[in-house]
Amino acid sequence: MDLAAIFAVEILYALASLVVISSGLAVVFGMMRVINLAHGEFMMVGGYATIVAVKSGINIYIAMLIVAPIVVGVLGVIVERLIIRRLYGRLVDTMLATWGLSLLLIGLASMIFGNTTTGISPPIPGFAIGRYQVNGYSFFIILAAVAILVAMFAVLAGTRAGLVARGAMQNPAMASALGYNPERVYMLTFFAGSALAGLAGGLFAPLLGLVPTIGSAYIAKAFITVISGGASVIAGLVSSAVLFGATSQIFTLATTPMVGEIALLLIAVVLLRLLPQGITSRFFRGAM
Amino acid sequence: MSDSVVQTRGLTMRFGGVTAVDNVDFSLRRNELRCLIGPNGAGKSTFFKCITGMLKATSGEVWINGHETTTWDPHQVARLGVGIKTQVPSVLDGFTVRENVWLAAHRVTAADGVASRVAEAMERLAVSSLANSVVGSLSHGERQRVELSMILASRPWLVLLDEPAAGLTAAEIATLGEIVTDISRDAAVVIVEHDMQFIRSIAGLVTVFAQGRILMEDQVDKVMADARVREVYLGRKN
Amino acid sequence: MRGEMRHALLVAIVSAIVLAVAPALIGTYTLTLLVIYGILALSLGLIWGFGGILCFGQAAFFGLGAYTYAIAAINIGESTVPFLLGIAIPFLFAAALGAMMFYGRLSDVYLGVITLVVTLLFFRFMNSTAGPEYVIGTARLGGFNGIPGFQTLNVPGDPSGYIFGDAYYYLTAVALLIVYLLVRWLLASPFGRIAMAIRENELRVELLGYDARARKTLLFSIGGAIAGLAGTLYASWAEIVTPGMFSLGQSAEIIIWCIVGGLGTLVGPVIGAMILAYLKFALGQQSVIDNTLVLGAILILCVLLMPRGVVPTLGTELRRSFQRPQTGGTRRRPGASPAERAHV
Amino acid sequence: MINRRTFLASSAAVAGAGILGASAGRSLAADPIKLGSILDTSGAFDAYGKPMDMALRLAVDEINAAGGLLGRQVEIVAYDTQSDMALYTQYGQQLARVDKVDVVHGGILSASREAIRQTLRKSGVPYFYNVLYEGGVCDRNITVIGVTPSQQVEVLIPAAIKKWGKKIYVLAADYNYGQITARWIEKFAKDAGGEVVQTDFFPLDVADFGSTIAKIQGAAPDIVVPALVGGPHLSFFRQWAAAGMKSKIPMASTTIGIGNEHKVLTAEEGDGILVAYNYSPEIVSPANEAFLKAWTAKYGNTDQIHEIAVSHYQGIHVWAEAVRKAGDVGRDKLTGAIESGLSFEGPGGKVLIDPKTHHAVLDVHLMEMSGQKLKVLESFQQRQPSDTQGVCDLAANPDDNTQYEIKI
Repeated sequence: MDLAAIFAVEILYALASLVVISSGLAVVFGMMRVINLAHGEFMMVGGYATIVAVKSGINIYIAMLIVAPIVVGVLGVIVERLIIRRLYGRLVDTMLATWGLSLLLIGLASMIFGNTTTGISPPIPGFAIGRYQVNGYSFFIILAAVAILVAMFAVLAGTRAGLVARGAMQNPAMASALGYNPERVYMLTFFAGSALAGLAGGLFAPLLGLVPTIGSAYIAKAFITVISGGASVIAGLVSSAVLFGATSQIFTLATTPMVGEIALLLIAVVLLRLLPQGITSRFFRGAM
Repeated sequence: MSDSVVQTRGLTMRFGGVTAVDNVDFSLRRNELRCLIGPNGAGKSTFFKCITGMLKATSGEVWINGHETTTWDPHQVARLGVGIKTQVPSVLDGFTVRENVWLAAHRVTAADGVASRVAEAMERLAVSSLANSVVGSLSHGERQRVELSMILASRPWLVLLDEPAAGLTAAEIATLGEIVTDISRDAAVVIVEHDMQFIRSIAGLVTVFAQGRILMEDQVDKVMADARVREVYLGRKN
Repeated sequence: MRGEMRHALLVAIVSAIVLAVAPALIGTYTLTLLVIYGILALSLGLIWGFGGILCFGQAAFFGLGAYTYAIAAINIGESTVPFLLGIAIPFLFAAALGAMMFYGRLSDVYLGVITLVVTLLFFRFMNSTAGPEYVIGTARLGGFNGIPGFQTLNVPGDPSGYIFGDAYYYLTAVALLIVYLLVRWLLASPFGRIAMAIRENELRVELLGYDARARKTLLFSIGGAIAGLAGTLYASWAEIVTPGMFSLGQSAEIIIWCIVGGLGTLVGPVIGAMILAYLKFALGQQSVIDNTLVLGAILILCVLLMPRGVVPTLGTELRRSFQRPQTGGTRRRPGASPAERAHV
Repeated sequence: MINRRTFLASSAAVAGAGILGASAGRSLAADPIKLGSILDTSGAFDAYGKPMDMALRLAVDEINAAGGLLGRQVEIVAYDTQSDMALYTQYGQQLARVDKVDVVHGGILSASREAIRQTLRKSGVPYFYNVLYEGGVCDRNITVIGVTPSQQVEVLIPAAIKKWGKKIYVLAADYNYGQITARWIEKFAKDAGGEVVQTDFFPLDVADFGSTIAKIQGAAPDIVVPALVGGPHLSFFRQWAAAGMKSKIPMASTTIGIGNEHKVLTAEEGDGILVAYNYSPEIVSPANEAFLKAWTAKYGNTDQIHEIAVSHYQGIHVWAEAVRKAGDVGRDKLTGAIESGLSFEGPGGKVLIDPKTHHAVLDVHLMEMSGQKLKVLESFQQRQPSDTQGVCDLAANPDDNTQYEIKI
């Protein structure tokens, strides 16, 4: 029974971590039709920002939740101004440019940090459920995932900025006719997406052995989750995170991590074959 | 019944909660020229797409020349000898006019006859002088003619045209009328159209769509005079 | 059409001369790899540049060709059958995958994701085959470490007549030229015309009665076979095949070669592949600056400054500088029609 | 082409290289001896490769400062394989055919070794592979300086069982090294009266071990033995500590620390993990003191030193010993010297080459991670590479050229 509880926590944690990893990519893809292949490296930068901040005496929560998103958000704005802005509407070119960016960031990080950076430990101790220990920090990740989804929903549905953002994405001409500058909207959206990537990096920093190449462990998963979700940012993210997270984790628990990964990939193939525009093209249509 | 080349039985197309085409029975005789009219959203374009295979009907049947084509794809429908023109000119912008027409002629002609077929089709639509121009650089009217020329080159016995007059000048519409009359000499033609002037100029039988159903079917003058048609169609169109 | 083939022959002859002279500058061993990568780039250049199919998983066919060759060579010994299998299996696999995707009407980015995921599947699977239970015939799959020690390419019928060194270089160079001419011929044929037409406007081509799905599947399979050939040649060159051939990085590199070289041309991707692969090789001989960083910067700059790629950009520049004003007026847009594309 | 032949200030004139092997010995005494190096100093595996490159340059400096070998300076021809297996094949050929080096040191992962081993064998260039690996390579052209499973696991597992109990849960990287090491763990556990209750294999890019930690608790072992490799796998140790498992189930690892992982983990996360290697900077011996001093003088601090950097350093000195003893750099005489009971006193203790397997007999130290350091608990002198010895006898079969998968 206790073991079942532990397994349930792990499955929930798997869903939550997919949401955390993919949210930044989902915002940028859903709103701007831009696929940021440097997303994993943005997370990596967020991780290093957190570690450096903690090492210099900043409280770990401030480092994870504020410093990392801001650092990566600013990085995102710079990238948007210098690169992405020139490539709007050219999906493939943006993918290639951001892939180049990911290599560049890996190179920079290895030159700056080298390969041995002492990480930080999670600020929440593990605790026991019956006879079993569980990672207290898992609950923090689950909470963070819920908070991210709620915040995304609140911003998109409840604020003027969110409304303008959605409007500008669907019809840039109309947004500018209403007096909003679509360029600024894109820039802010990319900032938000990057900040979410930074937040994800910060949140996972205490769980990882951080090395400059860590981003590649995440990008494929995030990419598949977002694309399979389809056009609706939040509904797509949640539905595919639930599907993939639960599948891969159940297979991992029942067999091995390799089978879990292969199950995830196979499901993605079948899913995209059946729903070629992603989950939200068939279900939850019109949702956000 | 037996001389119908296009027939639908109870054809219905729903998108989510909206029924765009509602239980339509339609029939077209060999070598007939028929216009489909109706206000925006009447379902005539959806109906057109169901016949051409671009959409698969929710229920009902489509028969073309004795084949049930309800679930067929556009290329299978085309292979029956059906020439199809879409609403927006669907041409190959990066190719020259000759290459466009060649593509149409190639499928239905033996290799040695292709060149003369291409030349003939371009001649009939008066695009021969543009043969080596890239289609993307042509005017809207010229592109419409290129598309019609492609349809002719594939030598169809049934031609389906979706709003061929859209965006054309008055002079171009007059020419188009002549072209359609010319085509209808050896093929059945179905035209979805808004432009009443144009429909008058080619005359023939008219089917009026409203709210996904066939409102009436008659000669063009009778349709024009009908009060119900005026209400649903002309009334809204001023 | 005849003019295009004449042009293609001219390109082939010039390339043949360049390939024959190249060993004076670069070791044939490295050159062989550059040529193999050229063939690989050509395979994606064909299906992407001319068929409009963005495949994120061209590495899957490359790796599959190499693994097929290695496994068959261990089991059979003599290399002729393995060599043919190394082309046939990727062809069949691409046909199955292509049919699944195109008959499902998958488009653009979703197609990219499926091919990517399939490649990842191969990568994951091959990486996890280190255990002794993963055996095909007498060949252990070997997991991450791959399969070493198989029979390399030999003169057909003579298992001890290994083709290696300079001879192997000339063999691959000839293979590249043959593939180039065959692809050129294919593109000039009605099949090629229609394939390009599908890329331009799939609906129109369907409305003319052509089955776009079947044709795309066939084109995709041909691309798979060419990538498989590249993999087969690679296996014989490296004398080891590893799951790294299926990696995301390998797939991305092929795409980059095409972009840097120039999409919509055949020579472009080949040249892109050769330049970048040589650059990577050259960068490994210095340690002043991190190599990953340099490659990343090059990629970004290429996308921003030369979005059409090196070869078309150079082509346009050259044409502009040689073109006299009076001949310029009536010509059609450069690089626009298939006839025009055939010039590069 | 950028070339790095001129790394040593002393190598003034680079003459057009002599022909391979023996004939090189006949060329002018002023000609430098060429040492080819092939390592991943960028990309995913550079945590291993960069310190190895530093160790190589230190060792060659020392050799040259002592007057070189046979009156000739040693010159490094180095290539960065960027963690790309295709580049190993390419540079391997480059070293053998174009640069015509006298010896090659390098290769990190087993796949990279296999990518160049045959090329070097065919071209007659002696090859030194100086990395801890799964064992079993049997080839007279190669000399292996790294620790093999029998040397390491035979020390580690019985000690862990004695200390903590009989039930073992193994987590291994899913490739040859992990697969083979897992089998050795099983064998030595059985020999020591223990039992492996479960073995899980992990693809190299798995970074999330939450489910594994839950499963381990379900199995309730006495000891967890991670044989995990690379950056992503390092996350296991962090997540293990985060779940509060460190105080519940102790760990003994065959891999952690090789790439300085104990410095990436915090002291709280790492403390108490049992390992067994040939080297720790904490070893007290004149050779190690001298080594640490030289390293500090060249690089400022000793932070980068790790197990396989020292292996690499020892490998280069063993080769230098062999050249001195043979009086020649050519393969035939060199191999003779290698098979003559050659030894070198290195920072990790005495390195003696076993003539039958070309593997090293080494000291192995049982260590415990403590405060981001490797604290030596017990030293085991001169452990034989008995795994490879069981399958390989180059004296009897000099033409052998296989990597044996050792039946256990």
